[in-house]
Amino acid sequence: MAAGTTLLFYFFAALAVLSAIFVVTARNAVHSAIFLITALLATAGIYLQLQAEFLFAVQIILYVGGIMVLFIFVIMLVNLDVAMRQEQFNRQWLAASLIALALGAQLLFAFWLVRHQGGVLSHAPAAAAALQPNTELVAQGLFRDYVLPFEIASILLLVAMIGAVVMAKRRI
Amino acid sequence: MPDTRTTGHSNVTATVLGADEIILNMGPQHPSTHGVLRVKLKLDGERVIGSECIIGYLHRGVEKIAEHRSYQQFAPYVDRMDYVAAVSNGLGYCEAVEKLLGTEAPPRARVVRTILTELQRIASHLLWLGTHALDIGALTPVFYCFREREEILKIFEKYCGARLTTHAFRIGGLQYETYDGFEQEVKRFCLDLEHKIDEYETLLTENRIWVGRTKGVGVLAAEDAIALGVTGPVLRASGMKWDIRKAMPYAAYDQYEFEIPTGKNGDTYDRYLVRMEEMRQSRRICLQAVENIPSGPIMARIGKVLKPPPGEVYHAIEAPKGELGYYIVSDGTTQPYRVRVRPPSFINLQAFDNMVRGSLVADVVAIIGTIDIVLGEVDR
Amino acid sequence: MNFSSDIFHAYVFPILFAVIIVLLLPLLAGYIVLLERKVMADMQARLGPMRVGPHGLLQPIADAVKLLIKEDIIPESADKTIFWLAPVLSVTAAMLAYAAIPFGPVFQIADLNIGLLFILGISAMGIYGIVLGGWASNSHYSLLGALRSAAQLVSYETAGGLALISVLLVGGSLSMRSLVEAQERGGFWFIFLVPVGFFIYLVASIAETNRAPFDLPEAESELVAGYMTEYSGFRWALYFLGEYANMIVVAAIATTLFLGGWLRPLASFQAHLPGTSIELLDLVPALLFLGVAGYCFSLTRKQPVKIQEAVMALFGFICLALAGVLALPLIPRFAGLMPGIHGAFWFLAKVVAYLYVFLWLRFTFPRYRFDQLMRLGWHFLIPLSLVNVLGVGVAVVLHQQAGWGLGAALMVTTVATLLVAAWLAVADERHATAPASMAGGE
Amino acid sequence: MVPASHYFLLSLALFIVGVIGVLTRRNVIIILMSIELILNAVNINLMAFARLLGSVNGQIFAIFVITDAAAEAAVGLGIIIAYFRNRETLLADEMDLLKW
Repeated sequence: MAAGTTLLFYFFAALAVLSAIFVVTARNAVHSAIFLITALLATAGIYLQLQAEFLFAVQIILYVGGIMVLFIFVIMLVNLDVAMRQEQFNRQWLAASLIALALGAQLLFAFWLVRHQGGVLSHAPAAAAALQPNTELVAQGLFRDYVLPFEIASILLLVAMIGAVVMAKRRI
Repeated sequence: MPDTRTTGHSNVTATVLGADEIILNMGPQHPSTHGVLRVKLKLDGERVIGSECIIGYLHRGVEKIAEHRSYQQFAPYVDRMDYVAAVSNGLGYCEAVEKLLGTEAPPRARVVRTILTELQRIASHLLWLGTHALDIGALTPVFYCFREREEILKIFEKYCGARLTTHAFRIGGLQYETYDGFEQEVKRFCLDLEHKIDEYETLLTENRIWVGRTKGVGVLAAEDAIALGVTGPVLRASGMKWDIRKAMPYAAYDQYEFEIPTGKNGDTYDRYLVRMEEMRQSRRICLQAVENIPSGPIMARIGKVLKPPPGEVYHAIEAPKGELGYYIVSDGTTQPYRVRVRPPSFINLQAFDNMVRGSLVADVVAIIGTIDIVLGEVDR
Repeated sequence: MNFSSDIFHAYVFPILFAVIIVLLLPLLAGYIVLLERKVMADMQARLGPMRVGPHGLLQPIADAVKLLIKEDIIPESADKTIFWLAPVLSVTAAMLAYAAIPFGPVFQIADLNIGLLFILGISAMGIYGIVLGGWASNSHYSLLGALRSAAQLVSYETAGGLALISVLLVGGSLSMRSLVEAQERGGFWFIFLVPVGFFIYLVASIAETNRAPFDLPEAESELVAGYMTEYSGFRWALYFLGEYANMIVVAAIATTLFLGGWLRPLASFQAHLPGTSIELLDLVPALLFLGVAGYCFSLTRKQPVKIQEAVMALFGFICLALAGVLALPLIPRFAGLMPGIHGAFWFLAKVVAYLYVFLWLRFTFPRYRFDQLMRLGWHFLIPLSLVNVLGVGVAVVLHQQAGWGLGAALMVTTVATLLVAAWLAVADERHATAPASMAGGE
Repeated sequence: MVPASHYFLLSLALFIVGVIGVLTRRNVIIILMSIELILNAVNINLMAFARLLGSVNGQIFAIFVITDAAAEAAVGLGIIIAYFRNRETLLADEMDLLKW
């Protein structure tokens, strides 16, 4: 069983990275969105493998079923045919790769530091049961320990909702 | 940015004018334009800001054909105009020619004509109701309506052998005597119809969705209706009490009691109610008429070759869709010099733009349905 | 995940069951279409399909064969990959949802502890099949249909989801199985405890599956066939299959959450057949199929052609066999099979009853207009479902903290919710009669 | 068992791909999607640490990240629609009205 889930991780990881690369390289925005959906689904699979069932459901319902639908909607609303004929990439690829490399190196360095100094990364993983029952634990954390951030997040969403309506409305 | 996008469809093309305004083409091959009507809609988002009806796809030159046929020979042609109300077309034409000849059909013929024409009105309204409801998404009424319409068509078939383009009447009267049991069949049908109409009304009249889809949709004010020459149920739904059967009685209508239903708001819902009530009134006329069909000849003595004196005549009847008029000019020969038809659908269709402005795209279908057009009649 | 160590239970049985579902679903969908056509015909005073097989019983197979051998048309300017992908997505999303549906205490592929969320998430993905299909066809009818459909799905999923939350509050679990077990323990199906939630879900589920009176995306008289306009043959059949599979999914959710899942109706009615330990109501399934079999045999003689007679008799024998299977657990020796077989029967019976309501509404009502549909969703159903969740929450608190009976507390809050519903309806009516303003955005 | 560092590397890879997407694409919608990728990479990390430490806090934080992503997508796409309606372009480097 353990071997199975490990294999699944590498499968999902490869899928996620590959689709991520296609998101960035696809010419057509709709294709990009589809690859992003695949990447998000693969990530959801990894959540499942990490004992985060609730987050798996949230990822699929919110990200795949909500946010990405919004993206596709907008792509279809704006006129694609014109956009398709234009050059899709700017000429910053050199700068971009340098910045990406720098950021990557920085993160790798941080990673190496943590590892070297015997931080969390060298810990043995906690028992699988520690995150079960997942939904209840998340709910307790969310509504007991993190009530204030939760409320702030709701206000953020409210603000975003009003903002989006104001932005998209033709005549207010 | 006038970017024109067209699809592979022959029946829909849209031109993107700006971010908001598009021109949408409906038809001529569209399931709910009732034939080959083509409508160009100018849309602002989902709202219609202008429209143009493009007609003529079914033009057969009926009026021109008339100039090369004798009076009797032309009679079957008129059936092909409003092909769902062929009997009414025939009545109008025969009476117009009779007027030109200065004769009249005998009383028996006139009563039988009245019965058949009223049955035809019911059949036409049933067809309208079924297709209109189908356009708005109610799948079932159309089958109920066709069930009753079938009974009427059976009566027609028994009477003259044809169901749709009947050529039931002749100039001067009738060719056929009524068949045995005609009265009973009409009577039985009419008695049945009462609760059949109630059945349709149960499905639709108070249905929230139906009311929501029809109330306030395609409003036509009475003065606009008059200005546009609209007649028939569409005019009456706007509140005008105008019905040629009462105003200038023809056939045997002056002998019977019936009401002229009118609406108040001139919207699609009122037109629906008016037509439903008209079916009831037609049924009432039929019941009164079959009770007392006078005996006597069915054909006036007009001779075999018709040579009306030179002159002109206009005769109008109240067809199911409105005022159906025939303007016939005779030069004294066996063939009419000119026949001009005033088809109700054609004139009523003029009100389309007035009704459709400001409504939503989905309402266009309801509005086309509510005018009750038959393209055979619009294009002739 | 509750992985049992027993390899048979963990792998073989679920996979077997999944295969059965994938194989049977197209057939089932086909027969639901036949049922729909027959019910429609009955309501419209006509006969419906009568030619292929006796009383049209083989019609679904004929239809399937016809669709399979039709020419496969891909429009010239379509995005070929996505055009191909979209119907597959549609069916996949619909079929994946079956993984968590308990067709009985035994027949369930996986009892996920987030079962309901899983089903909701997977069904939410079905929207891509529609939107991408509409977009890839590169046709205005398709695109408009797809956008309408997406807007509709998103709006009504919110209301439907909130209606389900009210059940979760009462049931206290996300696992489909424990929700049914909660209803068994409580002695009441949740439809009696949260009726408002059930009706919200009923409306929302019709809208989510694009059925009349909310079938705008495929309003034939306006948009031809919506997002499916450019599809034909097998691809179209896939969409069709996805749609019907989705209908079964929403019916299954409603059955599980509101109608007691696999539980027998009138569980407290336990009168026995005299002299035996067989409960009278357990005879119903077997007798029902026995009756149907008898009806089939009585019709056999009336068939005009020999082959029709044979097919009719075959269907009679199938029903007879099913009656036998359903009667098997009544024999004391095989009583262990009872929960599995009868559970599945009652579950499917409830699903069919729920679907019948769908059909009934379809043939009775005209179609909503898009803005009316959006107004119904946003101005009525969503506020009402929020109030409903609030009411149920209050009732649960009253039950747990103040010691009220759950039923009594829920009755009070249901009445309150209904009052709010009436107020909402009146307010909506007033809004509707006010000068028309577009609701629902684009 | 998958070593924790592999989650980290996966997250790193997604992050870098996302950064490159943001920096090289011209289409604003795709830039937004790349940002979603970056947020997703962060979430994988949070989730992996939640598993590693046996604490649900990482998952809760991920929920906030998703909330943020939803808000960002809504407002961002709203801006894109408004902008497209006025200027009819989706290209980031043509949105230079403030560049004087």
